[in-house]
Amino acid sequence: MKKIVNDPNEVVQEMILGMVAAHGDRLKQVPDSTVLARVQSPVKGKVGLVSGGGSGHEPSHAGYVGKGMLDAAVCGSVFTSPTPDQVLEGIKAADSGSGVLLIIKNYTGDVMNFEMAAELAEIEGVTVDKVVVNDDVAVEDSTFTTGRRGIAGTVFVHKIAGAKAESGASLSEVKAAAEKAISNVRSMGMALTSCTIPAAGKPGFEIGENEMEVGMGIHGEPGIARTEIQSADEIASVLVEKILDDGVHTSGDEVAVMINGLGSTPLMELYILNLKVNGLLKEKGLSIYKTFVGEYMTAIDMAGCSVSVLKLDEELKELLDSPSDTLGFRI
Amino acid sequence: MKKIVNDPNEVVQEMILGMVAAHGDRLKQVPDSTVLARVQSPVKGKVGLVSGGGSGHEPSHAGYVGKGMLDAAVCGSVFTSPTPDQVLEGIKAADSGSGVLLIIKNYTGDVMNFEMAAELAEIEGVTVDKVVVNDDVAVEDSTFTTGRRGIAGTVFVHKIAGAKAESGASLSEVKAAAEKAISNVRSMGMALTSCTIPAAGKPGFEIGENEMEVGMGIHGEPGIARTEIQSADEIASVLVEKILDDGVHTSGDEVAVMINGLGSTPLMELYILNLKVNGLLKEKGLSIYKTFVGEYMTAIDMAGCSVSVLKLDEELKELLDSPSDTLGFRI
Amino acid sequence: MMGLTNEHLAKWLEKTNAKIQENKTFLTNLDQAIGDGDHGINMSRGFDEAVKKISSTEYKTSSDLLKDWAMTLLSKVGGASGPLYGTALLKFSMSMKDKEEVDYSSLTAGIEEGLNGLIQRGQAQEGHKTMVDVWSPVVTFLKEQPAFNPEGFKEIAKEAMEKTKDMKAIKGRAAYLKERSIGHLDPGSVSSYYLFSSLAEVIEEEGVGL
Amino acid sequence: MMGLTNEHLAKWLEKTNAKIQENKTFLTNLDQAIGDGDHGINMSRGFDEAVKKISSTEYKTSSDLLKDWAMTLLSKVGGASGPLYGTALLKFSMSMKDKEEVDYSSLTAGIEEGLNGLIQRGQAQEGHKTMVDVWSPVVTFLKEQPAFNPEGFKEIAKEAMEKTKDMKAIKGRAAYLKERSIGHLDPGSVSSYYLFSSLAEVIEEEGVGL
Ligand SMILES: Nc1ncnc2c1ncn2[C@@H]1O[C@H](COP(=O)(O)OP(=O)(O)O)[C@@H](O)[C@H]1O
Ligand SMILES: Nc1ncnc2c1ncn2[C@@H]1O[C@H](COP(=O)(O)OP(=O)(O)O)[C@@H](O)[C@H]1O
Ligand SMILES: [Mg+2]
Ligand SMILES: [Mg+2]
Ligand SMILES: [Mg+2]
Ligand SMILES: [Mg+2]
Repeated sequence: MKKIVNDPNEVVQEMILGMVAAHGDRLKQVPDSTVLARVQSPVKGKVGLVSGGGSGHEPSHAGYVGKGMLDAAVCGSVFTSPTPDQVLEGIKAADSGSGVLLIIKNYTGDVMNFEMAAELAEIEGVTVDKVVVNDDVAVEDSTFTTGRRGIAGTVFVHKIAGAKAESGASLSEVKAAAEKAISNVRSMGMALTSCTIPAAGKPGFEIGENEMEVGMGIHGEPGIARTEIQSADEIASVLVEKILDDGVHTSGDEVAVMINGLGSTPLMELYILNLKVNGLLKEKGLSIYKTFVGEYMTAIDMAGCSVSVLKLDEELKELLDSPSDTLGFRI
Repeated sequence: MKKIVNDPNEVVQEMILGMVAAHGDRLKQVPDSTVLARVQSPVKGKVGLVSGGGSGHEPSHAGYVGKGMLDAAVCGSVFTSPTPDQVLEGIKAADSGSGVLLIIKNYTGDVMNFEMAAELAEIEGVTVDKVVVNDDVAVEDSTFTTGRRGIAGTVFVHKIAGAKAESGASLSEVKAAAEKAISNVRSMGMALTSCTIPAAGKPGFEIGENEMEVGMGIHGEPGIARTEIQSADEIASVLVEKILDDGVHTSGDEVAVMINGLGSTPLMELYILNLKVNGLLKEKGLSIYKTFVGEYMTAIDMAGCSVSVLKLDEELKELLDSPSDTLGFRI
Repeated sequence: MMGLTNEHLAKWLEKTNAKIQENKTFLTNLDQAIGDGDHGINMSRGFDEAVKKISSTEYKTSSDLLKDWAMTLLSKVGGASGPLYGTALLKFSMSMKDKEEVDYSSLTAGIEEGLNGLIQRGQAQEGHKTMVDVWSPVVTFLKEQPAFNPEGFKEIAKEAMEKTKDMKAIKGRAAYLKERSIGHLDPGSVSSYYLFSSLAEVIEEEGVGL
Repeated sequence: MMGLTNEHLAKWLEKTNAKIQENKTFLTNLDQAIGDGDHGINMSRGFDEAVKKISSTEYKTSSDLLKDWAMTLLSKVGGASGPLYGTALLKFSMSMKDKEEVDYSSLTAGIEEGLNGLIQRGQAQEGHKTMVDVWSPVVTFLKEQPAFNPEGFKEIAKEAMEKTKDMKAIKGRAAYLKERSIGHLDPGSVSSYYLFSSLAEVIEEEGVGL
């Protein structure tokens, strides 16, 4: 395993301490927890925003803690949802009395742990509501199964909900903005390599030297198909087509685009991909309001990418444009 | 080769187009060139700042084009210094009549090509001066050889010189600030894996499953030693010790720190490294003014990192803190 | 002596933990095949902590012991399996609230309550290739038998666990694999098998009258 | 016919380019061993462009042809080798400015001027494991001989190129390797060998009187 680590079982704790050591002016660790919160939190009069999940997706989620986005991020073990007691710590750190919104990525573990935390928080008198992000069109949206996964589109939800909360909106208004972002964003990813959980010490799955996985999830869950490696242009076409097929974005819409790297894919490749994505979206009659290219929601050290497309209206444009001052996302 | 590319010989052109497609509000391509310049450039009354080099180090250098940093970045082929005619295009795009400073990383090819461009520009009536960044302590600083290489510390030079230029300083003042940053910054890197130039199609060198290279350069040039993989704490010690051994930083100094990822190393690992780097620097009596953690100067898809330490005085602190609005570095 | 004492319950936990530690890599490999590769890591972390907690605490009632077991898993395992095992054991603990002794009928009722908690929390049904596919036949068997039958109990749990191999996952992370999930054991079912086989072994070895 | 015509110079360029294209991967591999692995890519890109340029242009003088060759390399090769080959050929071109014909003495003078440009630009001396280690003995040989001796010329260039294998690099990227650079050919010396061996072959094959 080629990693810069000490004890593989302590990576999350050491990462948290390393983040506070680097960014103590922005972030604080809630004592004895795996929660990173805004230094100023709880912010008086503001709805609190809490997200999190398994670690290994950095800068998600602690990189989005700060003005205009989250109040607290709960860091689970690598690829493992944090436990209810930790999420509860996050909720308490974020709550200034105006209620707390949980932004959950749609995975069985995350949903269960965050819901249990919400129940515990309600017992302690905190008003908590939640939204579940499920932007990954690589997975069928069926009520019979667990439904679509939450991937990089989650970052747009943090941004939109964060801006709304910062404006002084109520919990239900913030939730409504987050729900709008969720229903307007669709994403899909692909991977060229596997990724290695430090404590596992070896790659999570095998993939051939000439293969790629279309529809890969951010924990290495497979998606649609294992194919031969395709060109950047072909990859762009596959992802964009599947995203637009979902029917959320139609000709004439304004959209924001995110080209997200999964960990080992150089910015150069993401920009090459963007060139084609940009062209395809324009061909479909969409007008691109803003494009974000970089690592926003990673899968440890996986090579690959995802594309997210968020349909905008006047409210969402305003919220997307309002200032955010976090490590991972600055407007 | 596991890459998201089309024609491996066209990666730089496609990257440039993809960047402009994403960030047309910030960046423009100088027609028929591989130069990315500020949309507003040349900025009237301001000294122009031009940097660049081989591509493959993204976000260096185009990611640092913008208010408070560079005016133009000249993109060479991957790992290949751009040619004099391209650098000349960059100089012309940056020149508003107040002169242009070239920030060159110390590699034979870069120095020769940038110097030839400066000669051509002088013929065309542009006042050009240059600084050469040589922060890499893994290489001996001897006048007999090519001397130390320029690596991630270059980003600090961009920031300092950029802030100075933005303040309306003269060419010689901007040069002096850049020189001060150069003489105050030292860096060293290490790598766990090789990297693959797209047009070469295979990794640049071999490295064993349990080996790492201490003192690795950003083009895969070796440095000090090939050793067994060490822990994050040990790596931090080796890098910090060698950096401080150079004698630039002494107890009581205030410093800025950059923990830089070479391409495939997750943020999590960089933060784990930072935890120890932070502790070691404090032990040595240094006071850490600011820490930057992320990918600033990469080596395509190499796994590894570098540490840079910049000694600060009042002027440098002020310049470091003044606003910069670029894709890769925002204050 | 009749029924499971707190000492027996602690032995049950320790034996389960021993199996989990021994098979940590195996469980992780199973989860790498059809999940995200952390099940062994999660279970090993949580059960280690539970052993530490329970072995260092005096308990008046079995309900209290089970509650601490549950709460430790809940706060240390994480992922999907943490809240599931936590909820199941918490329900078991609650069903023991006013019981003096863990006799056969209260053990049966407790595990059935656990199963109900599992289903309520995870919304999986039998056949969905989750740990429910082990818990459910185990409860049916307990209810059919007049007294605890260690051999039969272990056999049932093992068979149930093995059957998950041929199932297509509907719930949990393996569901993303659809057809490709067939041919692999469900990791949570294997860890549940360790839980139940340990119970049978403790009852046998300790000569618990049930 | 006496001296190198523009047609011969173009053939020289084409032959060199053919060798570079054929050995592109070899050159890149050499540079992967002790540099950054782009020398074959750089040279192939630049010489291809030079052939395109020169074959599509009519030149009055050899100086003009050499200048375009130089300028194309300068603007297409990049890295260290771009300005070096560019400068060398530019100096060659300049030394031909008022010459009617490329006879033996002007060829010798031109290549010597090229070497001087190389040294001025790159600051390398003989023995530093750079292309200077091929150019320098080639110039010495030309100056010693009364007339062009294709076999001896090729031999000298080849030997010089091979000698770089045992050198420790002092200049260029390989210098970072220090002792570890020993045992590998210098990529730029190999491409310089292609340049000079092509010259000898053109002179031989075309029966150029020199
Ligand atoms: N909805 C569910 N109901 C019951 N069991 C489930 C459900 N989802 C997952 N599981 C069980 O959890 C196991 C996976 O646990 P683990 O790997 O620790 O969590 P995660 O899937 O979050 O990584 C699966 O093998 C399965 O037995
Ligand atoms: N200072 C120098 N003087 C002469 N030749 C040099 C010098 N530095 C490098 N070279 C030559 O250039 C070659 C490398 O060229 P290339 O790989 O294209 O450029 P780069 O080193 O910038 O990647 C070396 O093999 C060597 O022959
Ligand atoms: Mg998990
Ligand atoms: Mg190069
Ligand atoms: Mg799992
Ligand atoms: Mg090279």
